[in-house]
Amino acid sequence: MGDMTQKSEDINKDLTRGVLQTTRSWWMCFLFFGTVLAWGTGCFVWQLVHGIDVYGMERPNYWGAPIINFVYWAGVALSGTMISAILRLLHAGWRRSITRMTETLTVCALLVAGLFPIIHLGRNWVFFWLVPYPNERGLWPNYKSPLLWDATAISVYLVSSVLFWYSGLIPDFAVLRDRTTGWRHELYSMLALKWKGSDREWKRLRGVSAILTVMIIPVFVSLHTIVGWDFGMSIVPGWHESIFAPYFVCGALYSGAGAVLVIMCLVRRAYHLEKYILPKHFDNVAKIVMTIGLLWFYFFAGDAWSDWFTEDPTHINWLVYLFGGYKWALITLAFFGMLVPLVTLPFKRLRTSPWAMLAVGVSVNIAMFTERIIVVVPEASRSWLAWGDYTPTWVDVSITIGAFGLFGFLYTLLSKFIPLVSLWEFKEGEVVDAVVTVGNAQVPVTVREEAIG
Amino acid sequence: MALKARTQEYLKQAGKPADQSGVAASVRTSSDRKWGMVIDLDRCTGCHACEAACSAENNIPVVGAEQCHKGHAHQWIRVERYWEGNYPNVKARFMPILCQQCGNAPCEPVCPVYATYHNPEGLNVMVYNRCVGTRYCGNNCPYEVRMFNWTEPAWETPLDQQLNPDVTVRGKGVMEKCTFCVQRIRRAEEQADADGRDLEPDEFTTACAQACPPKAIVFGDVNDKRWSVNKKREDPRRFTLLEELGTEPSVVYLKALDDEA
Amino acid sequence: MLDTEHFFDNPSDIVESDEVASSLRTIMIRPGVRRRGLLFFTTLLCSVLVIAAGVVVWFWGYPAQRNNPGFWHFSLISMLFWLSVTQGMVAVSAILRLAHASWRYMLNRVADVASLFGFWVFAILPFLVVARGRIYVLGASAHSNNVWRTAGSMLFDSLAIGTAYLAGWMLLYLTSIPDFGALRDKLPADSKKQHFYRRIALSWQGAAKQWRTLRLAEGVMVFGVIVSFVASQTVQGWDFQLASARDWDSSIFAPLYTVGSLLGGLALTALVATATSHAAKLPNLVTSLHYDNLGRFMIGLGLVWFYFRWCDYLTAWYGNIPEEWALQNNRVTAFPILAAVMVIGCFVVPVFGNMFRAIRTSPVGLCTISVCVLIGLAVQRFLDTVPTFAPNYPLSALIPSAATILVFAGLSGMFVLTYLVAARYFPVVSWWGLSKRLSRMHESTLGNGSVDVMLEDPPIWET
Amino acid sequence: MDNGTTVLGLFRALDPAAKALKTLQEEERGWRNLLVLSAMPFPEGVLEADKSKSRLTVITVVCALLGIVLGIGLAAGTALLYVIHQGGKPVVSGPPTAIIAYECMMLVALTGVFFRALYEMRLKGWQAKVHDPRISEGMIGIAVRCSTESEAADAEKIFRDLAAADVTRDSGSAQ
Repeated sequence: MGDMTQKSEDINKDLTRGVLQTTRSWWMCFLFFGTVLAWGTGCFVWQLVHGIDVYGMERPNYWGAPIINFVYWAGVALSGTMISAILRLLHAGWRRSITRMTETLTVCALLVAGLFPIIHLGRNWVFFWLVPYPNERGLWPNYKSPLLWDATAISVYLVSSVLFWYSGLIPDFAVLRDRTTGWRHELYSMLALKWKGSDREWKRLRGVSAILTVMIIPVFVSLHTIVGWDFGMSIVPGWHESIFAPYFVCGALYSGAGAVLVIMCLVRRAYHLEKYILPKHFDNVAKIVMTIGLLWFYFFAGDAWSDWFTEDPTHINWLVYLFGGYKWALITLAFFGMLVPLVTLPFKRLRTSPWAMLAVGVSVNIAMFTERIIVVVPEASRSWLAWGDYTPTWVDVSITIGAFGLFGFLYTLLSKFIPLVSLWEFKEGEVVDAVVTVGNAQVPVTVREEAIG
Repeated sequence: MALKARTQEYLKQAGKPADQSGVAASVRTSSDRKWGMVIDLDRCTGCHACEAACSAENNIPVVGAEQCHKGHAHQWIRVERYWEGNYPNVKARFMPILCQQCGNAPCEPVCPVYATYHNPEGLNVMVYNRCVGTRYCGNNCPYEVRMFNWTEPAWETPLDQQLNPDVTVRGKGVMEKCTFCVQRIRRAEEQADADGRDLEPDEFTTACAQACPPKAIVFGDVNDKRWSVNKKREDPRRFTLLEELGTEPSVVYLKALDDEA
Repeated sequence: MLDTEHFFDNPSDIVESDEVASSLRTIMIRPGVRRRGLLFFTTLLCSVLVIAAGVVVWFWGYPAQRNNPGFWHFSLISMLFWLSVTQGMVAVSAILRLAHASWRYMLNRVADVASLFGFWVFAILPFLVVARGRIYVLGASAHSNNVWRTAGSMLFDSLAIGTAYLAGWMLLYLTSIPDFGALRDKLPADSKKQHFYRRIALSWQGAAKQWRTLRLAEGVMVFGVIVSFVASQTVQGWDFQLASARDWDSSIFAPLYTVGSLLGGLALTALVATATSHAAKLPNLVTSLHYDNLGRFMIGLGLVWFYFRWCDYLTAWYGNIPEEWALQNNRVTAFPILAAVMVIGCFVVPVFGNMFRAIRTSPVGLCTISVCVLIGLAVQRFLDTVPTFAPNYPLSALIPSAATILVFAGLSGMFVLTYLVAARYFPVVSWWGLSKRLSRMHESTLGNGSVDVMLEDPPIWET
Repeated sequence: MDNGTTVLGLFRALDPAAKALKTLQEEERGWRNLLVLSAMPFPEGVLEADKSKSRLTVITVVCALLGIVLGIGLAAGTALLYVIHQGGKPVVSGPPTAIIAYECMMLVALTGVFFRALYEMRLKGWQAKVHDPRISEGMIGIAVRCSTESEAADAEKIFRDLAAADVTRDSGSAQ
C-alpha cells in the first residue's frame, strides 16, 4: 500500500505552499483588487455625501444597483455550502478537494452581500436602527417587515457558514502550527485550539460536521427564500408571485455553481494544484451546473409563462416592458444563461477542460446578474398608477465593480492564511479510495460512508 | 425622560374608552374621529392650485428641472391627466391623486423601523426622523404617492422665510407623503380644547381643499355626520381608487358626468 | 490498506443465491389459480370493486348524475390523485437510478410496474377530461375562465400525461428484457410460456455489446421519464393555477404538484415493496437499509412540500389582496379539519415521524407514515379545487357521497389489480440488477473495523 | 498527581498500528485510557480507542428550543413592548413570528452544537501533553499511560516488535 507518511508528507508540502510562500504575482493580484476596492469605497463616500440621487433610481422603482448586487452576492454565497453540505449528504467522494475553497468563497461573498443592505439605505449612517438593541426610546425594529427577516437570515447564515468553515479548518491549523515558527506559529497554535488529532477529537469533529451539514442546508435555503420574499411580499404586480422563493433559491444555486467553476479554475492555476483538482471535479461540478440550470429555467419560465398565459391586465404591463424596453437584458440572459451552458455542458471533452469551464462559469454569472436586473427593475417600473424607467449611472456601475474588488481582496487575503484544499479531507480520501484491477480494467473503489447522523 | 413618561401614559391608556377630553390632543390614543376626503372630478378643472397650496403649506422642496427630469419631483398631491377618445372628440380627464390614508395600508407593515404606522384617527402617519430610507414603502404603494428626498433640500435665502413653522423640514434620505395637513388638525383640536368646546363641523380644512377654486376637494370627519364631507360621500357617483387591492382608502372620488349623459 | 481482490470472482454462485433465484422461480412455476390464500382473495375483492364502480358510473352516474357536478368532480379528483401517485413512483425509481443509490435495485422494478396503471388512465381519463367543461360550468360562469380552460390546457394535459406513461412503459420493458431472456433459458424447452418469453426477449444472449446498449438505453430513458414526469405534473399544476381564481395565479402550483406526487410515489413504493416482499415470501427482499433510506428521502420531500405550501400561504397572507386572501382563507378556515389533515399527513408525519431511526427502519412504522402521506395528498387534491368553487357551488355537491367513495375504491382496486396481473409476467425483482449489486460490494476489514467496499460505477450513460 | 510515564509509539503504516492497538487493548495490564493520534480521520471502528458518549444531539435539540423561545420573544415580544398598529396586520402576527423563531432556532442550535463539540473535544491530563510534530506528517501515534516501569517496558517491547518507526518515552507528570 506504499508508505502512508511519504504520501502525506508531500501532500502537506504541496498544499501549504500557498500559505507559506507569498509570490510576486500574489502581491500584484492583492494590490489590483485593493485599488478596485478603493475606487468602490470612494464612490460610496461620494454617495454618502451627495445623497441617493447619484444612482439612477426614481419614483416608481425605488430599488436599483445596491439591491441587485445584494441579491447577486447572496446568491454566490450559496455555492460553498451547497458543494460541501449537499455533496457530503450524498456521500459524493469527489467533493473532498474543493470543499475548502468553496466555503471560503461562501464566507467572502457573504461579507460582501452583508454590506449592501447598508449601502442601499437612504440614510446609511443610521443602519444600526435595524438591529434590535434596547434603546432609551423603547423603539424596536418591525419584525413584520421582510427586510428585517433579511437582516436576521443574513446574520444567521454568516454565523453558521463561519462555524462550518472553521470546524473544517481546525485540523489544518494544527498541521500549519507544527510546520511554522515565529509569529505564524503563535497565530496557528491559537487558532488550532490545542488540536492533537486524537481519535476522540476526530469523532467529535465528524459528529459536529454531520449536524452542521444537516442544519446548514435549511439555513441557506431560508436565506434566499427570504431574499425572494423581499419581492414576493410586496403587491407590485410582477413581484407578487408565490414562486419567487424557490425561484430565487434556484437562481442562487445556479450562479453559485458557476462561481465555483470560476474559483476552481483560478485557484488551480494560481497555486498549481493540478494534482488535486482533477478534470473529474470539473466534470462533476459542470453536471451540477447543468441540472440546476435546467431547474432554474423551469422556475423562470413557469413564472413568466403564468403571467403571460392568464393575460392578467396588471401583470401584462411588465412583460410588455420586459420584451420592449428591457429587451437587451433578456437577450443577454437568454444567450449567456441558457444558450452557452446548454451548448457546452453536454460534451465531456469541454466539461473536463478547466478553461472552458471558467468561460461557462463567467457566462452563467453574467446571466444571473442580468436576471437579477430583470427581476428587480422592470416590475417596479410598471407599477399601478405610475410608470418609470431606470438607467444605471456611473455610481451604480462603480459600486458593482467595487463589490467584485472587495470579494477579490478578501479572497486573496484569506488564501494567504488558510490552505485552499483541506489537508485532512484529502488524506482521508487517500485512505478510503483505491483502484482495483477487475478483469483488464482499472475500476476505482471506495468505502461506502456510513449514513450521516 | 419626559418622552418616556408620555409614552408610558400613551401605553396605559391604550384600553381607555373614547372620552379623551382631558388629555392633550397629540397624546390621545383612541379617538372616535376618522378623517376622510371627497374629490368631485366633475368640478375639478385641473388647475394645479392644490399642488401649489400643498407645497407652500408643507415645506415641500422645489427640486428644479434637472431633478424632475430624473423623476425625483416632489408632489404630495399630483393632478393626473388622462385623455379619452381620439382626435376630433377627445376629452381630458383630471384626477388629483394624494395619499389615500388607507385603512389596510400595504406600505406600513413593510417598513423595517416602524417609520410609518396607522394612528387611531385613521391617518397613515410618517415619522420622518425614524425613517432609514429603505424605500420599500414607496415600492409597495400602489398609488405611488410617496416621495423620497433624494438630495438635501435647499431653499435660497428669501424662500426660507416662507417655510411653515408647524411642519418639520425633512432632510436627505427620508420618505415623505401627504399627511391630510395633520398640523392643521392638531392646531384646530388644540384651539377647541383651549376654548373648552368640541370641534365644530367644517371649522378647518386642508391646504388643498382651501385653495381649490371650484371647491372640488372637501375634507372632514367622516364619523361626525354634521361635517359636509359626509353628505358628499353618499353621492351615487362615488368610487374609490384601486378598490380591488383591498386597501380601504379614505379618499372618495365622485365620477365626472359627460355633457350628453 | 483495502484488500480489494475478490470482486466478481464468483458470478455463478451469486446468480444461484436464493434471493435472485427465488424471484425467477415464482414466475417459472407460476402456481395454478389456487382457490384459497391471500393473493386469490385480494384479486377477487379488487375485481369486484372495479366492476361495481364501473356499474355505478355507467348505469347510475351517467344518466342520473348528469347535472350534479359534485359526483363527476370527485371521480375526476380521485383519478388525478391515482395518476399523479403512479407517475410519482416511476419518477422516484428514475431518480434513484440517476443518483446511483446503492439500495435502489430492489425497488426499481416494483416502482416501474406502476406505469402500467397508465392503461386504466388512458381508458377513463378522456371521458372525464371531455366532460370537464360541463363539470365546472358553474365555476366558469362566476370566473371568466374556469378551472380547466377548455381551449389551452386540455391539449397540454393529454399530451403530457400520455408521454409520461409511455416513457414509463418503455423503461419497464427495456430493463426487463434480460429477465425475460433468463426466463426463456430456464423454462422447459417448448412450453407455451417459453414461446411467449422467447418472443418478447428479442434474442437477448447477454453479449457485452447488448449490455452496453442496454446501459445507454436505460440512461437515456431515465432522463426521458424524469423530464416527461415533470412536464405532466407541471401541466396539472397549471390547470389549477392558470385559472383557479380571476386575479390569483399562484405560480407555485406547478412545483407543488411535482413534489406532491414524488412524495406520494415514494410512500406508495414503500407500501407496495413491503406488500410484495410478504406476498412473494422473500423476507430479505426489502431490508431495514431500504426503509432507512426511503425514510430519509421522505423527510426531504416532506420538507420541500411544506416549503412550497408555506410560500403559497404566506404570499397570500402578506399581500392581503381580498381576492387572493379569500381563496386561501376559504381553504384554511372554511375546511379547517381537512387543512389540518393535509398538513399533518404530508408534513408533520413524514418529517417528524421519520426522524426517529426506530420508526423509520421498521416496516410497520414506515407503512403507517406512507398511508398518512397518501391521505394527506388525496385531501390536498380536494382542497385545491373545492374552495375555488365553494362560493358558487352548493356545498352539498362537494361532500363525498357513497357513490363517489365507491368510485375511489374502484380506482384503488384497479391499481392493486395492475400489480397482481403484472406479477405473473414481470419477475418481482430485476434479476440482473440484483446480481449486479451483489457482485459490486463486499465486506472487507480495514484496521480493526470492517467496512464494505463498493465499485464506483461510472455515470449511467457511460458505456 | 499520578506520575506515570507516557510511552508513545509512532507507526508509518495503518496495519501494524491497528495490531498494536488491539494487543494493548487485549492485555489487561494497568494501562489507563490509550490514545490514538493521526493526521486524518479513519472510518468507523478502524482505530477506535475512545469510548466516551457524545451528547451533541441532545444539545442540538435543547438549543433549538431555546432558539425558538428567543425568536418568539424577539418578534412578538418587542412588538408587544411598544404597541404600534400597522395596516392590515395584527400587532403580533403569526407568519413573521414563525419565520423569526425558525431563524433564531437555527442560530442558537448551530452555535450551541459547535461550542459543545469544542468542549467535548478537549483532552485532559496527560493526554493533552502528548505531542509529536511527526504526527502531522502522517505518522500514526499510539500513546499509553503506564504507572509502573514494567508496564512501560512491556509497552515498548510491543511497539518495537511491531516495527514501530520510533518509540519515545515521556515521564513528565501530568498536571
